[in-house]
Amino acid sequence: MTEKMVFVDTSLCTGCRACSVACKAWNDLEAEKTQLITSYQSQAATTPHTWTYISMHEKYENGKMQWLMFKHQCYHCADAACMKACPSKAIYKTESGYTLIDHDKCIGCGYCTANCPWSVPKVDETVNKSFKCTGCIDRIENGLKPACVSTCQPGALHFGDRDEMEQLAQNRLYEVKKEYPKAQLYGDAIMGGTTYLYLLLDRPEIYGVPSNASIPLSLTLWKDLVHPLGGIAIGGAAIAVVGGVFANFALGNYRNRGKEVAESQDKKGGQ
Amino acid sequence: MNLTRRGFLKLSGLSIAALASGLGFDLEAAEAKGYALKLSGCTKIPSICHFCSGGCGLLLHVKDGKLVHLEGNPDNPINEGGLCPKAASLEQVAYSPDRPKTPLYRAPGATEWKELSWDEAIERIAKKTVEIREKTWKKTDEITDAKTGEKKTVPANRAEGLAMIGSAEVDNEESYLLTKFARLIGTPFHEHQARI
Amino acid sequence: MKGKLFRFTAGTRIFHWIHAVCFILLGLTGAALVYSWLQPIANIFGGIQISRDIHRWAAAIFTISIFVFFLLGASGRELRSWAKSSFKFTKDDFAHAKNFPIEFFGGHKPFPPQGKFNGGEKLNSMLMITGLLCIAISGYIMWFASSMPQWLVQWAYVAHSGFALLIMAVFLAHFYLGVLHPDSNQALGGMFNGYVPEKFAYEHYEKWYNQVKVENKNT
Amino acid sequence: MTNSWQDMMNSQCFLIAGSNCAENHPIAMKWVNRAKAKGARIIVVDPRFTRTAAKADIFAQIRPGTDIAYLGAMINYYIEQKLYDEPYVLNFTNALLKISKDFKFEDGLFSGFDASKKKYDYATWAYQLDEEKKPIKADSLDDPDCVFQKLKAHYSRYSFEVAEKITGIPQAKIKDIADTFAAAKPGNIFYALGMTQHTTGVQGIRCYAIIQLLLGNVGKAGGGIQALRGEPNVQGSTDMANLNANLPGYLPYPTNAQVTLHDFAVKNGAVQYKPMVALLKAWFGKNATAENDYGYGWLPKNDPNNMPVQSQFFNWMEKGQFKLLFNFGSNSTVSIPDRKMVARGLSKLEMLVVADIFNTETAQFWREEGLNTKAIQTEVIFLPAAFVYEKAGTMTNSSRLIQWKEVALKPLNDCLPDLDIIDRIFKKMRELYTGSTDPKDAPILNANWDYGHHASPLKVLQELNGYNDNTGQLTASLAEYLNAPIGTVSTGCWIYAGVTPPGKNLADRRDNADPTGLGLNKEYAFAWPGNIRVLYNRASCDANGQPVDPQRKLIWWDPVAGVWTGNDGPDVVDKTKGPETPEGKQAFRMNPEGLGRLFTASYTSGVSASPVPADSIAAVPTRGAGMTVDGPMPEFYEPIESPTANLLHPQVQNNPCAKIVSTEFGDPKDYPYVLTTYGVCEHFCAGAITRNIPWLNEIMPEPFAEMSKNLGDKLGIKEGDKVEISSIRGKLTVRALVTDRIQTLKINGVDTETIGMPWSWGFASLNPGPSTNNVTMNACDPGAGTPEYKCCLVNARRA
Repeated sequence: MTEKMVFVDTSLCTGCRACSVACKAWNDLEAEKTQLITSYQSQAATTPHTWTYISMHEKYENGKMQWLMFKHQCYHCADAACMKACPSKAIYKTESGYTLIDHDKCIGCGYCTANCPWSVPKVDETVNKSFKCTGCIDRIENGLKPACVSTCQPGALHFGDRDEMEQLAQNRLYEVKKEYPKAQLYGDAIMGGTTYLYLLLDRPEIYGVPSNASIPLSLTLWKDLVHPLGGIAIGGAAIAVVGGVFANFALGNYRNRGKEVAESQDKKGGQ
Repeated sequence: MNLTRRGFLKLSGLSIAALASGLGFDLEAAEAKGYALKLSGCTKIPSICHFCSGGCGLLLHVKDGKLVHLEGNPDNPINEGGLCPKAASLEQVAYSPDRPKTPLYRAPGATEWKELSWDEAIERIAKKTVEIREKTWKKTDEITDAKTGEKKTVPANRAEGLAMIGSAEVDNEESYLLTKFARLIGTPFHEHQARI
Repeated sequence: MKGKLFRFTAGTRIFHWIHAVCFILLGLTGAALVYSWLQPIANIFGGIQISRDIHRWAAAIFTISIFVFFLLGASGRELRSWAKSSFKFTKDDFAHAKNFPIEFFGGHKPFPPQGKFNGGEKLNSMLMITGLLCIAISGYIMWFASSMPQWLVQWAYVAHSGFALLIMAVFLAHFYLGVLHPDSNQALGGMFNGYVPEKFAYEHYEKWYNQVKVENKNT
Repeated sequence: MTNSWQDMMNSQCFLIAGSNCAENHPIAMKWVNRAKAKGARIIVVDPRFTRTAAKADIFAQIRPGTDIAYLGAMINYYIEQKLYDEPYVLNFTNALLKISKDFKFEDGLFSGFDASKKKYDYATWAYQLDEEKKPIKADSLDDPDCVFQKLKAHYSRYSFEVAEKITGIPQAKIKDIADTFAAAKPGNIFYALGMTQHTTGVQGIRCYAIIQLLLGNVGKAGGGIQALRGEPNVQGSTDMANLNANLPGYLPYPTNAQVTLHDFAVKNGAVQYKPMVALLKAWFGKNATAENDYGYGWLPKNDPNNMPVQSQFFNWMEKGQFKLLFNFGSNSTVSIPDRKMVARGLSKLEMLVVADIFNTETAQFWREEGLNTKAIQTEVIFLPAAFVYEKAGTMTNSSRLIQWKEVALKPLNDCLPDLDIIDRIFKKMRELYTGSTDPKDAPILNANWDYGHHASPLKVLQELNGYNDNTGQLTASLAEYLNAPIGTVSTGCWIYAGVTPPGKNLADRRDNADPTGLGLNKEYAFAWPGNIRVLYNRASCDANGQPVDPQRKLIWWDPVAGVWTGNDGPDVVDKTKGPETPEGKQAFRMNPEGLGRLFTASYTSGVSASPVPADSIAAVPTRGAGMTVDGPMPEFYEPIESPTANLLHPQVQNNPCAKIVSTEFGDPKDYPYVLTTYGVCEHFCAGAITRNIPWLNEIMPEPFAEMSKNLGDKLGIKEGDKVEISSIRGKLTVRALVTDRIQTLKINGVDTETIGMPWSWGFASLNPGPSTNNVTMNACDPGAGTPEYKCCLVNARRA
């Protein structure tokens, strides 16, 4: 399968949240108890039972009101921090570009949660498995659109081949920029390129997402420096221990010590 | 890779065994890769959304009489498969534990419901309707002739005590029978949500 | 006990062995949790989830025991002074530590008289105390990650892994010296019955040996 | 809707005012966004910055209930600046027709007002007629007697400046809206309850009609006026006349003065005679004969002095007239304004029968906290109804599209379709009346009611379609019905004729092809009347019958074949009458003039100049005009509860004809803020279904009150605090949402605050909450009977 992409055109999103419901309907995810947080928003973050939600951002400037909507879900990054962080090799990439969690392998450690720049994957503590958007891989591999895309009435979500979606995004950006000079794409320049590409009307920070999302430095240090160095340290220590044993053996220290002990025991016995 | 795919299937709680019938995609090829669709083996039955007046098409995927999944009907030219959150949530009505299971009866002054059979319910309603109809029948009205100014007696044929709040929430056929029923039993006091 | 010197109180010994057992459990389960190729280790304990539970229980016992034993009467005093002295690294300690590699491989070079804990031991203690403290703090941050700032959790992983690996290396050395090294393993008895051979004590902790002798005379 | 959902993609401009379609008709946004991608402009006028407003090019915040002020200013501007479509106005509207010299508008009242009855006599709202009783046409739009000049004079008072003072929308913005909407054609107007739920609701919508007729937008692809209707089958239920003044197919309901069918025809226009006979034949079958007046006498007759609209039903119960109420799928306990009167009324019933999906607040009214349950003597029977996909049948969407669905799932538990419920009750009643010779029981015993053991929806739909006695078959088309002699065809609803021709069910057609790209989808299901997708489409052609918009061709006159043809079904009187004939000129065939009505004159067409025999129905069918009861041209009146005085005529503050139901009204001194109520995307109407759906409760968990930051500061309330909203009629406490989406308005120089609250909560369900209708006011539009939910006065304080 060729690389796929979902283009999220926030300029068309009406914040109806059908995507969130359709996701739950397709993936049999239970409803959660919520209350309003701000504006009309009630879902605060992805959870093991909420794989996509909309955040709402009210911005009033120079007498002009803007009500900005942002759809959150797994971005299915090309350089997936979660995958790098996963100690269990449970996270993998598909040919189509999706980042998936193999629940046979997942151990529920939550390293993916902590290392995802958006904290998308979440561990269900009752089963100790991490859950997140699957990109509806079962639908797309079977020729259907992802559930969120297929339900989106205002046409804010598009699904297709990666290059086709990128082109569409560029075209829309060109149009939208006329009215919203700060409009920009989000996703193409981060994490090696994401599978969910956004058209935003303003800076990512206005939507509460980091503009410079990247694999955390700590993760790189951890996996690429600390682990190899630590391995060397332990290996070195192990070699030293073995070397020490051999050296002592070669120097006859064990024999001598043995004698000493025997002597002292003899003494004891003699007393 | 096999393991990982199996893991995925487990996540979706799906059976790989089902066969595709008339679903319009190559299930075998898909299954070879391991991504089985929970819709395989389902009959697709179109319906219509029950909220605003858009008339968006629903598509129900039904297996062995059970609803497996509900989503927008891509072949309906109004919504082309799209649904709003209300419509997208409609599969939660199908087996809602909160839907009453039988007719319910609340006696005068009672503080709780009790269950009733349909036969009992229909009989009770019909008898009461007849009783009120008899009691409140208005055979004639006195009116003033607009032209002559004379008082005259004209047929009224009304059951004054019966009223009906009909519905924009039911099908045309049902709505029509509500009108027909109300007029036949003698009540023009028939209104509904279109008014509000 | 004849020919032996009393070195560690019962509390200290129990504390040491609690920590030793916890450490090994933590090391094994931790390794299984962080390296997919070491996951088979988890099977010893009955699977990865049980391993994680063991890791957390062991961690809890490990840290709680510190508070308990450091506050307990005699052993508390002993442990507190051990901890304090470990970070008082004198010229004599340095001189001992300098020769440590030679000692390690079975050689010998004279060193100035040492206190209750010699330079090598102090080095071990310093690394252990600092490392384990960092592991414990980062471990709790990881345990309660959902209520911690994300950057802190991310760095906790680095610290936890880094110090764990370092301490593991230190542990190997400690184990070697305590158990396998033909000379220094004489100290092992101190962790079982509390006594070490007088000769050994004289050779390795001359200052302490003299101090104890004076104290014994006084009592 | 004159057009359809798909047709919205053909628009160049949208005026969305009185509709929050992104939230309450989300499907609209699919097509609006498609038009937008092609360059269409979106104008939203609303008391709040809604999720629809978030997609607008121009947003104007308006004080609730003042739409006519700015719309009147737009009409004035279009006339003054000659921005109207002159050929269209001349060809297709009544602009040139001369109005009676007795017509007047003075001091806020039109001529003919009877203050004691709060009603108008329409006599002076008439045309000047010639000897043939036809309206006299002026030579030009400058004739002082013509409709156009009446319009011009009437709206000359509506300057942008006055409109700003009344509505709070800056003058420049009103001008921008007017210019934008006039420049980008075809322009489309959406409204919904935001426009209807006022005491001036009908007149506000009349403004839309006037604007669209002036701009020549009606009858065109991408044009028209879209009433985005509120419920899944509200179009169908209105077609089926679940209303006290109609019979199916919009026949006027006979009053007690119309003793015979002849009386009925004389009063309502002879065009109503045929559908009435056809309906009676559907209802009484063989028992309806010419000899017995087709059973007309069996119909109950309306007493015009005793005609409560829905929101008055509860007063009628309280007064003791109604003893038994059937309630199918309504949740009045939540949905009726000033709702305390609902429980008072229901408590007086002997029996309440409720059929619904979930156990609604209405069925459980006796359980509400604060009521003395044991003292309530009402017997209540709740009938569990099958849900939409558990039954077969049709629903008619907002664009008149009749769609068939099959049973997808067996009804849950013991639930039954409403069809079976009503069928079983009727059959049981007929059984109880068997053998009765009392004339009052004749309609029950003589009724044509046989839909099978389990009532078959298809049989009912076929009854709606009707049968032709001559062929003994189902009527094949609307034309066949129209051409058949009176008394030879039956139909349960004449506008549905043709939906099920013999052997077919056109409502079940699934061909979604759209060869024109205009979204007509003509082979998909069936739209009444006669499968026409864009109403009044004759107006999309010029005087020669050729399309004026080459991009959006709907119909045209084919001079070779001598027939109206095209992509859509031609909405013409007679397909064979060319554009030069009187019939072929008519774009609005349901109006007696055949013209679009800028001025709703009282007029009956087809009245013979010479006297006709008293007992015959005239050969030329007479057609009466639909009247707007509160004036032939829209006039601005303040809402019943308003924070300010009427700037145009202080002595006539409110609509003089409004139906007042509530008994208590607040003073702005005590209740200084304007409350407006609405629905949200995530819940539906009174919430009986959606508040029982966990996924929806997750995304909209609780009710709230929205207010400006100024008001929040003033009251010491921040977002998330609890706020108590009170009116003279009641109060409730909800979460406060302090937002920039509502701004303080300057109304006639005074700062005025608006508070917004959704109303979908009640005391039962998985997600109970306080009902906003505790505080709203029950005063209705005189024509439509719709209560003024959209504005009342309240106070607010931190709770």
